[in-house]
Amino acid sequence: MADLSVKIGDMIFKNPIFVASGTFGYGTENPELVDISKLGAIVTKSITLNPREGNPPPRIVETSSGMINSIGLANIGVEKYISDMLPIYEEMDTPIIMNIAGSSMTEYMDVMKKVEAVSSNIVGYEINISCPNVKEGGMEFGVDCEMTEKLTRELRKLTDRLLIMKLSPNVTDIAGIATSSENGGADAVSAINTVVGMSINHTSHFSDIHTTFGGLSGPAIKPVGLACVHKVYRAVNIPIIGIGGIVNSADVIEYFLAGSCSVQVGTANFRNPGITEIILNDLNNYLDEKGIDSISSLIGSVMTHD
Amino acid sequence: MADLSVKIGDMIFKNPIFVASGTFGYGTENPELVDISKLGAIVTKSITLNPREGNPPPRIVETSSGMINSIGLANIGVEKYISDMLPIYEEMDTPIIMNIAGSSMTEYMDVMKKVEAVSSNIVGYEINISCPNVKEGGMEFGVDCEMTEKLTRELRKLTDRLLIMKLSPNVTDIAGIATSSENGGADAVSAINTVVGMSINHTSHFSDIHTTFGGLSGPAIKPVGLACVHKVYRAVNIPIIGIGGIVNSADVIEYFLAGSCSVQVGTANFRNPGITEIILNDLNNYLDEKGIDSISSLIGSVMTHD
Amino acid sequence: MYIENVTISSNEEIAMGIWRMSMNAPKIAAAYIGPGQFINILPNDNWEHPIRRPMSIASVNGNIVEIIYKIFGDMTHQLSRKNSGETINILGPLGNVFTEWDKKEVDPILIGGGVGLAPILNVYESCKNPIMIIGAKTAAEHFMEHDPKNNIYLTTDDGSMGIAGNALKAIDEIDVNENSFIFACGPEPMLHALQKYAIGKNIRAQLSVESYMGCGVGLCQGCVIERQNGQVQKHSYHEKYSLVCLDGPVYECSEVTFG
Amino acid sequence: MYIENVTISSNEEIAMGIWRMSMNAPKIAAAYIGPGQFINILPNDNWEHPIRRPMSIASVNGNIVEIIYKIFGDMTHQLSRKNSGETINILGPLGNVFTEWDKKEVDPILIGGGVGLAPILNVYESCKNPIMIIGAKTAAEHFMEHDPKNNIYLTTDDGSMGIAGNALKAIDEIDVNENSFIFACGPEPMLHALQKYAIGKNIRAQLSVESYMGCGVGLCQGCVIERQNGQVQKHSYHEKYSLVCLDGPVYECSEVTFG
Ligand SMILES: Cc1cc2nc3c(=O)[nH]c(=O)nc-3n(C[C@H](O)[C@H](O)[C@H](O)COP(=O)(O)OP(=O)(O)OC[C@H]3O[C@@H](n4cnc5c(N)ncnc54)[C@H](O)[C@@H]3O)c2cc1C
Ligand SMILES: Cc1cc2nc3c(=O)[nH]c(=O)nc-3n(C[C@H](O)[C@H](O)[C@H](O)COP(=O)(O)OP(=O)(O)OC[C@H]3O[C@@H](n4cnc5c(N)ncnc54)[C@H](O)[C@@H]3O)c2cc1C
Ligand SMILES: Cc1cc2nc3c(=O)[nH]c(=O)nc-3n(C[C@H](O)[C@H](O)[C@H](O)COP(=O)(O)O)c2cc1C
Ligand SMILES: Cc1cc2nc3c(=O)[nH]c(=O)nc-3n(C[C@H](O)[C@H](O)[C@H](O)COP(=O)(O)O)c2cc1C
Ligand code: FES
Ligand code: FES
Repeated sequence: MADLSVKIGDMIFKNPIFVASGTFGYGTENPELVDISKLGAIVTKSITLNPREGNPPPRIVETSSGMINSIGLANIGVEKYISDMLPIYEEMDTPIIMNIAGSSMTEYMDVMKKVEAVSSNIVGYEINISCPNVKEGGMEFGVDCEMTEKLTRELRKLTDRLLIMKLSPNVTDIAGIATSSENGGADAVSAINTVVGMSINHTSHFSDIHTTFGGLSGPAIKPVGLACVHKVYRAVNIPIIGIGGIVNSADVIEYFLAGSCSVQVGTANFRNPGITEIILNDLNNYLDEKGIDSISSLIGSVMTHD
Repeated sequence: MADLSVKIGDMIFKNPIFVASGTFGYGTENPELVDISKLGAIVTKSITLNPREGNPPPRIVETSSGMINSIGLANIGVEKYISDMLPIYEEMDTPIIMNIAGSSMTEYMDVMKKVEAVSSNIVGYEINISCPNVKEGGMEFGVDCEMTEKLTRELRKLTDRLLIMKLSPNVTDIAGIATSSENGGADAVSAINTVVGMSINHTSHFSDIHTTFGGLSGPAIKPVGLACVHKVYRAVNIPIIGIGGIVNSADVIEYFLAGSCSVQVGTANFRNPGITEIILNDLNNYLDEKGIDSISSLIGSVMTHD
Repeated sequence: MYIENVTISSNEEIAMGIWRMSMNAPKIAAAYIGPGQFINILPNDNWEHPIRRPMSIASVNGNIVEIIYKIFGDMTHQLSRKNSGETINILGPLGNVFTEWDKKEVDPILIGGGVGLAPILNVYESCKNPIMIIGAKTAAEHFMEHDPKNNIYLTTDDGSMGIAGNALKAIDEIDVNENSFIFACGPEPMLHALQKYAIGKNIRAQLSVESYMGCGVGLCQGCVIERQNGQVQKHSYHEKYSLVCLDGPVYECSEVTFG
Repeated sequence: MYIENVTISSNEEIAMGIWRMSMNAPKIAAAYIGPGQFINILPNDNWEHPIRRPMSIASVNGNIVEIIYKIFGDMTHQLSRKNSGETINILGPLGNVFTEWDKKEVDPILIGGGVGLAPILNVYESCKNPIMIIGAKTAAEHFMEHDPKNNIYLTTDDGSMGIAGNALKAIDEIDVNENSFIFACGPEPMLHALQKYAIGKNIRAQLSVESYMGCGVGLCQGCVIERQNGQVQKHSYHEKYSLVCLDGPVYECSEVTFG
């Protein structure tokens, strides 16, 4: 059996199949359909300083090979995350990466400080600077190189755990933002968050999403995710966690070839909460059939024609 | 029967169904499968100052509900366009909009000057500042407000025909670029060009596209196109031509509701070169059933929840 | 909760545009706890439609799970083209159930509007002496008989069968007492009207609501409905909104807010 | 050129993973001009796969158009699940044809590799005294008999049937003279080898090439192949590249560049 382990910063994950923030709750739901101990890691739903009720419905709608969501960072807030979730994580042997969102530098820092102040086994932070659905989604950071670098630098000072900046595809130059993250001291970047999208009901003439604009995810955006990862791969030396439209093992291979060192599965969990286990099995078979010893050997090895 | 005519600048088009640049050649191909006299307009393939052979194959690949292309602006060059195409257009009663691409301000201007110097019945220009596939594709204009405004202003001086700037979705702020186009004197903007994408063959490990990155089009990007159109609609007062993933009459309605005053059909022509005629018929039926007198009454009338 | 590839045992049009499908789903049938629950269906394995479609369970008999569905868009159309013997993938059982309809002191009034009839028929099957009202647009969409003597009232919007008008019209023809308890499923305007009616008459009601579901299992947070007075449910991340797929689809009348 | 919704008259597996489908396509059959032409197929009307799939015409008899296809990915898989009586949408006939194979002074050597056999069988049917070589990976992929006496040579990569090796191996067993004229269709490496062979032996050859097609009708400019010496064809926008869908798929041996 091929070696599926991957390294990010100083952490070694047993396999590269993570579940994406906002698509697997706090990792405490739905244990019946998926053996979460098999996951490489769980990235938990974005946590903000205060609890958030989220956006009014309708919050989601299907599109061609994709879906739009505008959940609006509904979450329990950091206090409750600390009191209710961290103890559960102590009992789990699946690595937890905590995703943080904020509307100001201080908010991100305050959340992280609170978590750093208590003892827990979470392995790192993914910083959401790319949520397109709320004013407080950090997009003002995610589109600006200077602010990204500054935020990364400040957060770097607060933790020795993994620091991963989650990038938005809704920018002119994602490689620039990635470079700023690297310069600020991030251990890794993850790409991509959702693509800004809109959907309208042609019969009722209503927007299908309460907030009018939402985030597009699913197979439709896989080409966008791959392009972003490969652009970032050409620009930085830190590991990249590939996200966007991954539904099977072939998609995982493609993300590795483009430059990812691990991946996150998002929308596909909604169709089948156990899909990551299927992907993992198929990935093992693929590597064995091809005689590939270690999945890490694939990172960035796409063969280009030029 | 509902009134399908739409107005852009001083021009009235008999209907809002145009074919998109690069997806219908020079409007002189394939007359067997489509009655081009029924089209609202034909936007011809991007023309550059010199002929271009285009990119090496592979140039296209299918993705989930979409496709990536990197044709590389293969075209006959403006001289041949003037000598071979313009005379044919004189015989056609379908309005022709000439799409121009360039790598410098002078190149755009030189192409337009040459066409303006001869007599022809083309009704306007669509300026491609958004081709992601070649260095010379004008993307440096399409991502920069100042350069967009300057280019628009210079081209405005050269022609009284319709001047339409074609916008890229691959920017942080498409509304800003649209505003610059308006300020520069454009009669309209069209949105969107393709979304940067990548595809990899997981078996061969080769990039599916010779130039590694290409442009994603088709139903997958419809939510992106709608979002861009609606953002632009909120920012400018000039008409917007909606493009991206349109395959049926419902899509046309959605683009109108989002703020378009006409649309272009691209990728769908490849599946069925006669698809625009089907769309047009269905559109007529839709409007009649709904008792809508004029399609223009729908422009921008999406009902939002906020 | 299980994901099963199930074999279709029958699939037939029972009224205009309304279909009934039976599938052999032993695990889901065994885990099923009562009327109100639903399954989440994937008619095929292509990804043009990434999201499953929720359908109420209309009955469970042995291993056989039955749904009643209306052809609405692409996925329900695809469902209707499936033949018996073919397989589809379903996830379930999901959601909570109608309660108290089997209590002695309850006089149940079952009300189903449109395809909301599926869970209502499910209650009806096990219910003693219920009154049932089924609403549709027109006669062709009904597959039962208007039979007031046996307490089955059908309504049609166009008056082509049974009582002309909606379910509210029918309820006026019924004796309502303090033991009356409405169990309803149907379009939002109907539920909204019934909510007002029940509160006005001071009788109890349980309403099964619909919402756009991304997963059906509590992962996406897409399916929310606004609560009326901020009750906290154990599965919710928040107080203002409830997750229809976990906390619902059945709510006590005054628990939720419409429109 | 027509778009037709055609009824499938038969669809069967004729060798391992190789299928033959016949459809009733009167307009396309009437417009068909000869072997080498292809149709562009849409097995269903969902948009997960926006692009049609090109398939060579294997024969035309009356209104019946036949293709031979190999299950490769999703669309060919879907094609194989179609039953006779069902309809699919096709566009055609497209492309140019093999020429001169019917000339008296020509001794045709027909070579088909893999699914490239479809247009080759098409030529074979109308051809007088041809030599035919059909290559496959293994015996199970063949549906004909290795019959050198009747000038039918089958090859298999694994040696499980006929001549062990590829089509080039078989050609060595054949007498080639100055009238020999190769007509070939198959994978690029085979065509590339045949190109070198024909140039080396100074005999003529026509090669039917494949390329990824976005439209099949000259609109997308996706299907290009590099020319060998910049011949200009009337349908091309440019001199360096030729459009396989319009200028091809059949090219004179030295017209195009491989790899
Ligand atoms: C708990 C619950 C139980 C239901 N039970 C039944 C039933 O017993 N019989 C029945 O006919 N219908 C039922 N529905 C509605 C059914 O899910 C939709 O009719 C179906 O999804 C339509 O799919 P489509 O592809 O045919 O239509 P589409 O064209 O995709 O959608 C048309 C409309 O269907 C609804 N819809 C689409 N996708 C979803 C989704 N993922 N979740 C919720 N709604 C969606 C939306 O209102 C949408 O505007 C139920 C819905 C819910 C939430
Ligand atoms: C002129 C021509 C004639 C052909 N004739 C035959 C034939 O007679 N029998 C036969 O079995 N096959 C034929 N092919 C190949 C056939 O088109 C592909 O096998 C088919 O498209 C695969 O589709 P899929 O969805 O099953 O596979 P996918 O998984 O979509 O694709 C697998 C591979 O098929 C090829 N392919 C996919 N889409 C296209 C496309 N739009 N255009 C060209 N190639 C594509 C690519 O190489 C791709 O990597 C022909 C191709 C061309 C260009
Ligand atoms: C319903 C939903 C909720 C999401 N919530 C979050 C979130 O809270 N924080 C975050 O960083 N990303 C969030 N995302 C983005 C995903 O983590 C992921 O980046 C994106 O969906 C692309 O991956 P996919 O195509 O596999 O879904 C959410 C996505 C969806 C679909
Ligand atoms: C094969 C192909 C070639 C294209 N060539 C051009 C071009 O030359 N100039 C241009 O402005 N846009 C070009 N486009 C972009 C289209 O005009 C259109 O903006 C885009 O495809 C989105 O629309 P669609 O989803 O309907 O295809 C091309 C698109 C495709 C698919
Ligand atoms: S449907 Fe996803 S949480 Fe309810
Ligand atoms: S396939 Fe589109 S031009 Fe040839």
